[in-house]
Amino acid sequence: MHIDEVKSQFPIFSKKINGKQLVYLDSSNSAQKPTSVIKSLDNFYKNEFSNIGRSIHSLSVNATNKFEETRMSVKKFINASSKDEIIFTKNATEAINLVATTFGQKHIEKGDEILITELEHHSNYIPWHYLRKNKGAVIKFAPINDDGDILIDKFKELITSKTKIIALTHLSNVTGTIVPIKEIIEIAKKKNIPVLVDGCQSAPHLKIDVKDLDCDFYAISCHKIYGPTGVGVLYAKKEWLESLPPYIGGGGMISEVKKDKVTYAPLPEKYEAGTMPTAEVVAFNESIKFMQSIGIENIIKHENELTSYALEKMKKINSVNIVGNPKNKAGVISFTIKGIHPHDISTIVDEEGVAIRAGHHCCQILHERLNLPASARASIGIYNTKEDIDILCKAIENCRKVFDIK
Amino acid sequence: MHIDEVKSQFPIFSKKINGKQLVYLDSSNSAQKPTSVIKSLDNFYKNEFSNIGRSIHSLSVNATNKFEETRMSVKKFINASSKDEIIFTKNATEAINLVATTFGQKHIEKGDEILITELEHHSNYIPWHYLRKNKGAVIKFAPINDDGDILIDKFKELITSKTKIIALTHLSNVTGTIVPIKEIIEIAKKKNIPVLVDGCQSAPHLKIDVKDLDCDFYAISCHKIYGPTGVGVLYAKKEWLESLPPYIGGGGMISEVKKDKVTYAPLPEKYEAGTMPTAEVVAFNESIKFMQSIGIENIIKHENELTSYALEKMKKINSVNIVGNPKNKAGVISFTIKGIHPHDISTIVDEEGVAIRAGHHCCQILHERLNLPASARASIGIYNTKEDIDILCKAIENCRKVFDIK
Amino acid sequence: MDLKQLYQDIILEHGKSPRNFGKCEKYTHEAKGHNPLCGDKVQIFLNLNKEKKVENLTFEGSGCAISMASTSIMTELVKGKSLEAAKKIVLDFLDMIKNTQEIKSEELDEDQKTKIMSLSGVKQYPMRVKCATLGWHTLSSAMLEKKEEVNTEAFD
Amino acid sequence: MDLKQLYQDIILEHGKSPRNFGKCEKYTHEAKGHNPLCGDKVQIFLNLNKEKKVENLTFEGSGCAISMASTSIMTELVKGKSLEAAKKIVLDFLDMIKNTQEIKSEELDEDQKTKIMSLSGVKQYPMRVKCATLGWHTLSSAMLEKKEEVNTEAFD
Ligand SMILES: Cc1ncc(COP(=O)(O)O)c(C=O)c1O
Ligand SMILES: Cc1ncc(COP(=O)(O)O)c(C=O)c1O
Repeated sequence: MHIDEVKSQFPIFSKKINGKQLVYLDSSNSAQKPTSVIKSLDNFYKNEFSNIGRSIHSLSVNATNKFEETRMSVKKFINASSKDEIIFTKNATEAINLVATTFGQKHIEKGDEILITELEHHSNYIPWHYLRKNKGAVIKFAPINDDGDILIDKFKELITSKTKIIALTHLSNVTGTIVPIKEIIEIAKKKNIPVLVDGCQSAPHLKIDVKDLDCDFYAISCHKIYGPTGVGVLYAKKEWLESLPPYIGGGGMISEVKKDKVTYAPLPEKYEAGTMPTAEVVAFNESIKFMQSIGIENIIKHENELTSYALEKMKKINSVNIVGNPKNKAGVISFTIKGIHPHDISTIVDEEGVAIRAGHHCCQILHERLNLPASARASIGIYNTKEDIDILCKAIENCRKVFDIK
Repeated sequence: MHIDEVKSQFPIFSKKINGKQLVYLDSSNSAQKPTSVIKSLDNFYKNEFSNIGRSIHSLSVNATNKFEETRMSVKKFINASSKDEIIFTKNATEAINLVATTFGQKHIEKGDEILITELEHHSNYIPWHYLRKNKGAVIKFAPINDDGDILIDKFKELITSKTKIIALTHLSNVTGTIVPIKEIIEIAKKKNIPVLVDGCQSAPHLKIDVKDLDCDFYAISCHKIYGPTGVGVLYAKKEWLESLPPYIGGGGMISEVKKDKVTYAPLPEKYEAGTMPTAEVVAFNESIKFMQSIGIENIIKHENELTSYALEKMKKINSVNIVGNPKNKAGVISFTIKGIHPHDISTIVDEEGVAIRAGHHCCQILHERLNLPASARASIGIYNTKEDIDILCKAIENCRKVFDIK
Repeated sequence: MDLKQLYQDIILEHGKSPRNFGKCEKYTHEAKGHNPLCGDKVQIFLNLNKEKKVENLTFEGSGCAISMASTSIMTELVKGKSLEAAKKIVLDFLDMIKNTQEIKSEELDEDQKTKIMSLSGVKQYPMRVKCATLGWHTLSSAMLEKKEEVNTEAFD
Repeated sequence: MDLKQLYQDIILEHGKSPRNFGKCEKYTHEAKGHNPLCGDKVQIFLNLNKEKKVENLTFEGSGCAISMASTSIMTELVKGKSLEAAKKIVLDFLDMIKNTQEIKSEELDEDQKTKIMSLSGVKQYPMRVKCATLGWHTLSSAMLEKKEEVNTEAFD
């Protein structure tokens, strides 16, 4: 697929917002869906719907096969060793909670340390906070510099003999920092500390190879990869999934159930309790195929070009300040305008059909670190074009006009 | 809507299974979806998609409003007191786990008793089993008789001063027993014991009024109410949701996040972490509207008629044995055929386009109680007709032919 | 929708130079408010004298033009009023923002009504209503001597 | 698809009257198998003599016609064989069910091959493959002296 044809795959872009063409720059929040994904849902519900696994009639057999095909596609997409390492959750947040809860149950004692960073999304902090609250663990925050880069030396210093797990993002959803995750995992592995990577922002925009990274856990949010809402993925090394206790309990994750004893199903079922988001998982396969049809290299190239173009243009606008200046930056561009609050920016650019996000983007710690009460964020998806950036920049100019800022 | 027009609302019934018209009798597992629900998903993803709550651009405002409209509809559907009592989960299993985990954290100590019944689905047992395993709670099973009815006197006897919570199903997914839940809640209330009702099977088939029932918690599975997969509902009285600790932690459920302290959002957000199944919740509103367009009285009448018809016809077939004979029975008909294993039944009737379920239906305790290794189950939905039952009965006859059973 | 309606000159002006900003020296009541969705924060300082009159009313905080201007205008209108009148003005304002076309308050003169109506543009921007009401809810909380922080997520 | 292919007379007959059913008096190896999806259960009792020959092989359990017949036929074919040969037969059977059209085992004569091929109808019924292989996986587990219960969900 040629990159110019990509936008036409997304039906929403034929829609008008406030009478204007939609310029969607909120993909870090959630991405739009291509026709193939929407069609898959439609087809599944219209022609093939059934619950999976539990029944053995034809509809169920077919649905189960399609569901498992997605698991195989995810396995390949991130280069896992086995389909048993792919657990479907409701979102990335549940995936991280799954790890924090079960790992915490087995391996965290009072005084044990959990190392995270100042870049983390609340979804990669609150689950660990629970272990602090309930088990007396200690959370350490690896510091960043003003550019939004993690200070690797400080990071190393924070690792102690009590560090039980390291959890950090692969790509910041505020500064766009691409974290040198492989380097950090190597440091951790030398000390035998497991690493959870929050891959929410990286999975749609970078090449992911969990075997090469050698991470223990990797959390993914399908709705950010052009997939349906209601699905997330937890990748975890098999030895972890085998040795950790189960998480949500109920139908489908058990083996033998007696009044006094319960045994659990093998992987991956052990971690998939209750009815799964069946149709959504089936449709997510189309998201992966869509990504592959473009090719991750082409995606990266296109998005890098756009990011450079946007940064250059935005920096030229008076009173615009870009949040962070990391060594490696992806298409997540947070910014402020002196004298205009991000909410007001969002409302004003929305009037021009431009969808951006304003607030703390679920990163209060990071905003506090950077002395910002809030920021505006334009985040890039595969469907964005230079024209989109031009419209954004014009809309930003309009903010200055409305607020009469020179 | 006239009941005869209902089937035509479900596109799947124009499909052929093994060359035969589809006779779907697996609705207790998951129900088929009407056109309005499928169209809502399609429209939302094509024209309106955005994440909710977090952004303030037009798409997000619209999506948030639609999402909250569903919450209002659910509130009315079950007659809750406030929209804040409606929490969206990924399925009913998560809803029950949410209660067991948070209630357990705050109120369960070693030796405390949890009272459930022999009818329970694994999803209403394993979450409590965790409290037994991790906190030393005791689980008591209220016994049933051979008909599948709970023995109320024995139930009363099992309540002690240590009973901290009662959890039971409103409608058995094996015997079809309609549990006299109001009577049981009255007993519990006299002793001030909170009650969780597993409403997975009742919500699609009975009139639900949580205020009238005065239950503390009510768990619902949207995909069984002709809604999309990936959504469940927890109803809980506001005082519980306010006083219990949070469950899954992450974006959207917090108020203020500091390095050393976290405060949580008010209801209902406190229990809705991470990106929600946005499109699915929006589409679920159409399921409720669909139910209301027929009217719950008409649904009950139609399904009762069909159940009686089926029971009468099936009982006449030699060697067929109906599982349970409860005082009040809904359209869940489990059965066995002497000399033919339920799996073999399922495979053979599937050849005739008839989709039923075979196995323990996530109720191993109940099957053990009834001395059955497994059973076959035909479960009725609003779209089923007498013709469906006739085809089922013919297919059962065919099982006997294949196995040469007189 | 019309941006000019939302960002009237008086809003921009109050947003830029909020009145009664800062902690006042003496106060009898105080409350904090927070909009977790966007991070807007406000703190209200209220000084009621013995006759239950609002002798002073100031605020601190950070937020968008709408929340800053709305709170600033509020302090101007409420200062000098009796506690009773202040409570009525808050209710009338919230009613105007949510339900009605006009401000019906008997406690305000025509000039003050015009001022308060400059905030009515927010009605066309549902996601911004919470910005406009944050300060008012917080004042209400201060007057009622509530302990909890106001959280806009708790309001419809 | 063809039900007659799946439920051949020999299957129905073995399903109804399984051979070598029940716990044998003496056994050296034992294993349990379980298909949690449907509740099929099987327990294998294997008696290996000093020459590593399968002197006896029996089973207990409950399940569908396919799982009962498959296990019954298995016991007939494996009894009397050397441990080595038994292992090969199991692998050949699993290979036939999953991949190939024929049974290639050198350990079986033509009659035995015909018997084992009566189970090949299951290939058209993917959800039933686990029924057909449960007993075989369990025997394999017994021969390898594995401690864990066989769980069909662990196999593709
Ligand atoms: C009685 C009962 N409880 C709980 C569940 C679990 O519901 P879900 O699969 O939506 O989590 C089901 C359905 O599988 C059920 O029938
Ligand atoms: C970096 C990061 N982590 C975690 C999350 C949470 O993902 P989800 O909303 O799918 O649970 C997000 C997105 O909101 C994110 O950007």
